[in-house]
Amino acid sequence: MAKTPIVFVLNGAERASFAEPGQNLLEFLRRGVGDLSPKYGCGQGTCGACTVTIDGQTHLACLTLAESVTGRRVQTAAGLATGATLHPLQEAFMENFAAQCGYCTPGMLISAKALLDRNPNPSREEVVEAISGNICRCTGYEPIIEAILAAAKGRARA
Amino acid sequence: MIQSVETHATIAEAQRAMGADAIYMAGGTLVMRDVNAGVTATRIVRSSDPVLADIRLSGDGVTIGAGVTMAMIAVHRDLTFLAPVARSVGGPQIRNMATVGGNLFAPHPYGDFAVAMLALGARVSVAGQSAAPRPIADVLRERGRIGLVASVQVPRPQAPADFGFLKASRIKPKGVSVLSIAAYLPRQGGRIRGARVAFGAMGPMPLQASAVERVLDGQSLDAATITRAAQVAVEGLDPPTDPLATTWYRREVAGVHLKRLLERMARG
Amino acid sequence: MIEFRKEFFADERDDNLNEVGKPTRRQDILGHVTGRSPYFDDHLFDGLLHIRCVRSPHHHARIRRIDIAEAQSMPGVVRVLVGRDVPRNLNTLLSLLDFGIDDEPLLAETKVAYKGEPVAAIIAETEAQARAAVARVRVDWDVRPHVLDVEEAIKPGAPVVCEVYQTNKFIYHGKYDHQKLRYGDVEAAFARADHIVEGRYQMSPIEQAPIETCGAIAAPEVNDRYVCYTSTQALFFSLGTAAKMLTMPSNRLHFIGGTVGGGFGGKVDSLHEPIAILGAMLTGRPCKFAWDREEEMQVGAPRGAERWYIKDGVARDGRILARKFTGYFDSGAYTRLSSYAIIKGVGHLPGPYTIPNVHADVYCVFTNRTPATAMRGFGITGVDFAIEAHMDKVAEAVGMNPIDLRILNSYRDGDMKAHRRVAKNTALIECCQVVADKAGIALQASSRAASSLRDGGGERGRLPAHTALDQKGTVTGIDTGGYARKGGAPGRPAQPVPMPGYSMPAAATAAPRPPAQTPARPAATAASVASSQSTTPPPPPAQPANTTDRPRQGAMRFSSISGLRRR
Amino acid sequence: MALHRGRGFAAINYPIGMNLGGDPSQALVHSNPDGKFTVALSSIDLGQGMKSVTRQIAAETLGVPVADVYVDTADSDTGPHCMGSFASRGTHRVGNAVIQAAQEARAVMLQAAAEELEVDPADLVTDGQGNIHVNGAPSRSITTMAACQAAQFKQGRTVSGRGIFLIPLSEVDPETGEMTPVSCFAHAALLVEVEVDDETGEVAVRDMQSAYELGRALNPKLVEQQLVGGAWMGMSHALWETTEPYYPDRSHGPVDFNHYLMPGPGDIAPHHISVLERPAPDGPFGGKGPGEMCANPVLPAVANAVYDAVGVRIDELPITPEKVLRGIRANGGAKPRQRLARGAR
Repeated sequence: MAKTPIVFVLNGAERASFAEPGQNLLEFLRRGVGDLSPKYGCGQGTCGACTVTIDGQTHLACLTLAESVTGRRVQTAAGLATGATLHPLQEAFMENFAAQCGYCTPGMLISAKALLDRNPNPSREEVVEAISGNICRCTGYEPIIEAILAAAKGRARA
Repeated sequence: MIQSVETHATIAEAQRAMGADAIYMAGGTLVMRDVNAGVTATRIVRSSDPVLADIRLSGDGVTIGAGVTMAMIAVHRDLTFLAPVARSVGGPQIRNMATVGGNLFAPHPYGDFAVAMLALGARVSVAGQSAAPRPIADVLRERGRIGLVASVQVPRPQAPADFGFLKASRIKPKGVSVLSIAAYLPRQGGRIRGARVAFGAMGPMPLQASAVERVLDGQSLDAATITRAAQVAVEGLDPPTDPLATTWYRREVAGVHLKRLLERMARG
Repeated sequence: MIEFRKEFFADERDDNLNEVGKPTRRQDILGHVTGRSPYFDDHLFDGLLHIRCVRSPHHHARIRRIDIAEAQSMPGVVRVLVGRDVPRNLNTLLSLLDFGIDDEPLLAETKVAYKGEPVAAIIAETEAQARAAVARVRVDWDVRPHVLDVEEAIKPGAPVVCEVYQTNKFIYHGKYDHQKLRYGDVEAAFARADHIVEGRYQMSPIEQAPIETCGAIAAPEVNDRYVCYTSTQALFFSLGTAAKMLTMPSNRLHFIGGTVGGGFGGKVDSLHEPIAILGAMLTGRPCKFAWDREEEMQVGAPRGAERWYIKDGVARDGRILARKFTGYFDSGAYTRLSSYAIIKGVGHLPGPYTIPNVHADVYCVFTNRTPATAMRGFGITGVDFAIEAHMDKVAEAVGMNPIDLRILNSYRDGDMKAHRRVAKNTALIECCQVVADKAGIALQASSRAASSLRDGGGERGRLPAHTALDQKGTVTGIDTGGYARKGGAPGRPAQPVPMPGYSMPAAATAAPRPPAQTPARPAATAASVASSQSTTPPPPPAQPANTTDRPRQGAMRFSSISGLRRR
Repeated sequence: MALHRGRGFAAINYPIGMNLGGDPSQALVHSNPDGKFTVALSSIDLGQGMKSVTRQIAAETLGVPVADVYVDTADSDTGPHCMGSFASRGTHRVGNAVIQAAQEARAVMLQAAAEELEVDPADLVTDGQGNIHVNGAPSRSITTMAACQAAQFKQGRTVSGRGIFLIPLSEVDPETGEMTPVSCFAHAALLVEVEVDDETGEVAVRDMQSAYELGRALNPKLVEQQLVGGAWMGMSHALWETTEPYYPDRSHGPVDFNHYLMPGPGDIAPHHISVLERPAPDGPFGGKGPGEMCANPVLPAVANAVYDAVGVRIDELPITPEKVLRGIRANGGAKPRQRLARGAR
């Protein structure tokens, strides 16, 4: 079984590694590239813990063939902060106690960022829709919704 | 276990590369799940054919490439009648991945977009075949052996109110279908001419509700007609029991949801 | 949408504290929002091997033969584990606390008792290769009749689910096939009640559904030890279980966990750690064993379904005079923790109410389904559903507002509870009053005036003059450990040591830890094989599966022998 | 079609911890030379906030700012034994063990300070800001850093402490069930408002009003996290969740989150929470532990609310649309009860 070389951009930096035939992007990012921020929750596309963006659009890494990111830009939660400066969503999640076990948090943040990038001032309903592909078992969603709305408001002021 | 992944420049080449040991992957939402579970073929065949991502308007119809995603449809300004259908599929991530072509092959209880295609009387072009596009009902019936879908040709309703879609699910806003219903009710002089109504999750594949269509045809969409349509809603349907609902429940509420959809369409 | 009603119980609190009571940010939150919190699977190893289990497709079957030859020759397969590879392939979780009989193999050898029970484990270079090899293990099954309903399972002639418990019921105190609660005389009270209200309540099996599935990675460490990264909810429980099943001194195991992607009770069963470590021992390489989502949902132990029957005798004015429970806890194929959940549940009856006559018979029943285990509210959630749905019916029967009914019957400081301890620090009435007020519900004057601090004790604080006892469900010849010591404690069990609010807990005198026993496989499995062949006639009341003088097993045990410190 | 509103009520208490094998947990606390502390545990943070709440407890007991303390969990080489994170035992058992360990470390720190200040350690207090001073004489002070430095570089003392919490072993009487099941109880009452569709049997939760008594709220935001998330799980159990939809039949068991149903962010309802704090005599700073019990009242309250709305008793969970619809059919239509309407008696 020949491995496939893959060159792509991860969180702004060019990366290269090899994928097994049929390997999904989640396993490739975690074990091949060493970005552990996307999480395995189901491997079925039903939980959203592995959410990343590819060229700005949210995808489920577990349902994405690793080699399909060749030449494309992938963003994960590990790349949200700029140096030591956290993204406003990260600040808002901390401030609003929007995580308990933290396992869904990286995927949730990516879904939220994709929303705010295209809609800086979303309604509550739009936030609900944007995170509807991400399951959280701990929080009951309310603090997460509040955090995303708070991040949007903070950004609107800035 | 997957041994190789092949990417072909055209959909016709991909079609030729298929075989018993191969699975075609479009958006990946169905196939990658099987790959992850280790229950699939040994070769993945893909195509980078740009035509697959085309949306082409032609007169009163539109040709949608099989690789067009739900997200592309949801935001397309000429496909607003399909936007609610596309938005009902999966969550945002799935909609960025799931394709029109793939949806035709989605097993129960998935395939809500195919329900809409069936109600609209879409026709399907199969890769590598020069023959005329085939009626979607045939394609759905034979979907295990139809070959690769290249595109779907969909009539566009003359009036937005002529087409309606409803999905009943247990989870909001993202849940899979207890059932879904699409209705295409072109009206001339207030009368329905050529009604097409289809149900999803009410059988092994999206099914046309012929009895409902017969009740609606030639009638105006008034309360009495809607009541009669609801009464025959389950005729010809074969709903399964699954973790979401039983056969009994699906049969009980099919008419209720049909009535609600038709009432909404009657209100315009 | 949260308010802190500091005016309640203000005189019992000193709110002048520096750090406690402050909304301090979580210590772990930065790791969570940056995706850097290290869960068990966030540790990378070169040459990591992957483990997948071969599982039973049947609810109940004998294993005639397991053929691993073809699987062993598949690409990437490094090793195939079967039951005989496990040094001590029989365990019950609470044996670490000297409670219960070892009843469950890590990998089944002679029979399976639920669909999904593992019989072999493939260790391969990649997960995909492990999955492919799983399909090539051939098992020759002798499918047996199965039973899935708790009340069917305890009928004479039902298929024997778990060989250790021949009547499909856990044995309590080496004496009864259920846990009893007897307080006063319910039958006498029913006779003088104005209303009898009866109900049947059924919980469903529920998945804990942490977003991180259960798993562990083990690797050889320097100094001839093994490191194990794990998602366990109970580090030393898992370490102790692994040490026992692998007959390994506990200090050769180095467990690391503590950052877990949700648990809710689903990560205490310690199934992954022993297999992952065994894999590392036998291959000399790092091994990962984790469930996929399908396994987590259908093979991972759920919250057990409970069935409760409640019968209340109620006076015209709404006072509940007597409450009788019959409970069936669906333990699935093995004990895991259900035996203890029942003890906890029985101590909780009859709910937060002062009822002068209470009776309960609660059965831990074995059925051919996935073993049950802990989940948020373990032992309590199910019976609380039953009690509170039942209270609504009682309210209707006597024509009372449901909140007034609760307050009328609520326990108060000083009241005697059915488990024969005095209630203190109660606050149910105040909770009811606050909710009624917020919801705009007008309570009776007596309910508005009621207080947890007043009108308890006195007559309500006395034990019943007479308690009706019985010997129903007597079993002989079984020893199920400390909690199940035959005869139990005759008199008054230990009273808790009172502890002041912030003072140091009373210094605990550490009981000497008993030396580790040399593991020896109990005769239970072999002996029981023959006896379970027949599905009829009904087995007599539990024949001895283990003798009472069998030494307690375990490489490491947490508990001093129960009763050492008994007063 | 009609939508029927109904209200249901439930009240519960909840036992904290378990009564098996003494239910012990241990903690170790030690200071760096500069007075910054580490608490070593083998307890698990599942998201409930174990690291955070024990950090606050340790800081309070030591008398230092919370920033001066970090908690390390779950390395069996460094963290002493703990039974684990279950049975609502974490805050109570581990919290008490941390208090004991921190008190021992604090005593050494104060001894060291006393030697430097040449006073009796019994006369010293901490200000929680990093200073130790003579009670009533704030000017006679030393920083916690200086005290710890002196202890470790000058006096030869280890600023450290060991803690364990163990309850007395309790037998259970086989004849009567007499036992000491737990050390304290939390309490809750909850009223839920639902809307029931009498044509489809669908139930939507519209509002929750609750009161939770959970001893001292050691961190109000962590308490809020548990109560909001726990009530969500309670409504999920009531209306959605099951691994065996047709129990005791095992067929049609869900294997993914599309079929294992849990309410989505569009299903949640406003939840108005009131927290009451009656400190537990044996709890750490009076804390009990809200983690498990918060879900419990929701299940029966929802069942009772469905009855209130349409007159159908569902005694088998989960309360699916099918069960409700069958009940409505059996009754010949919805039979609203409205026993808990505003102002009702």
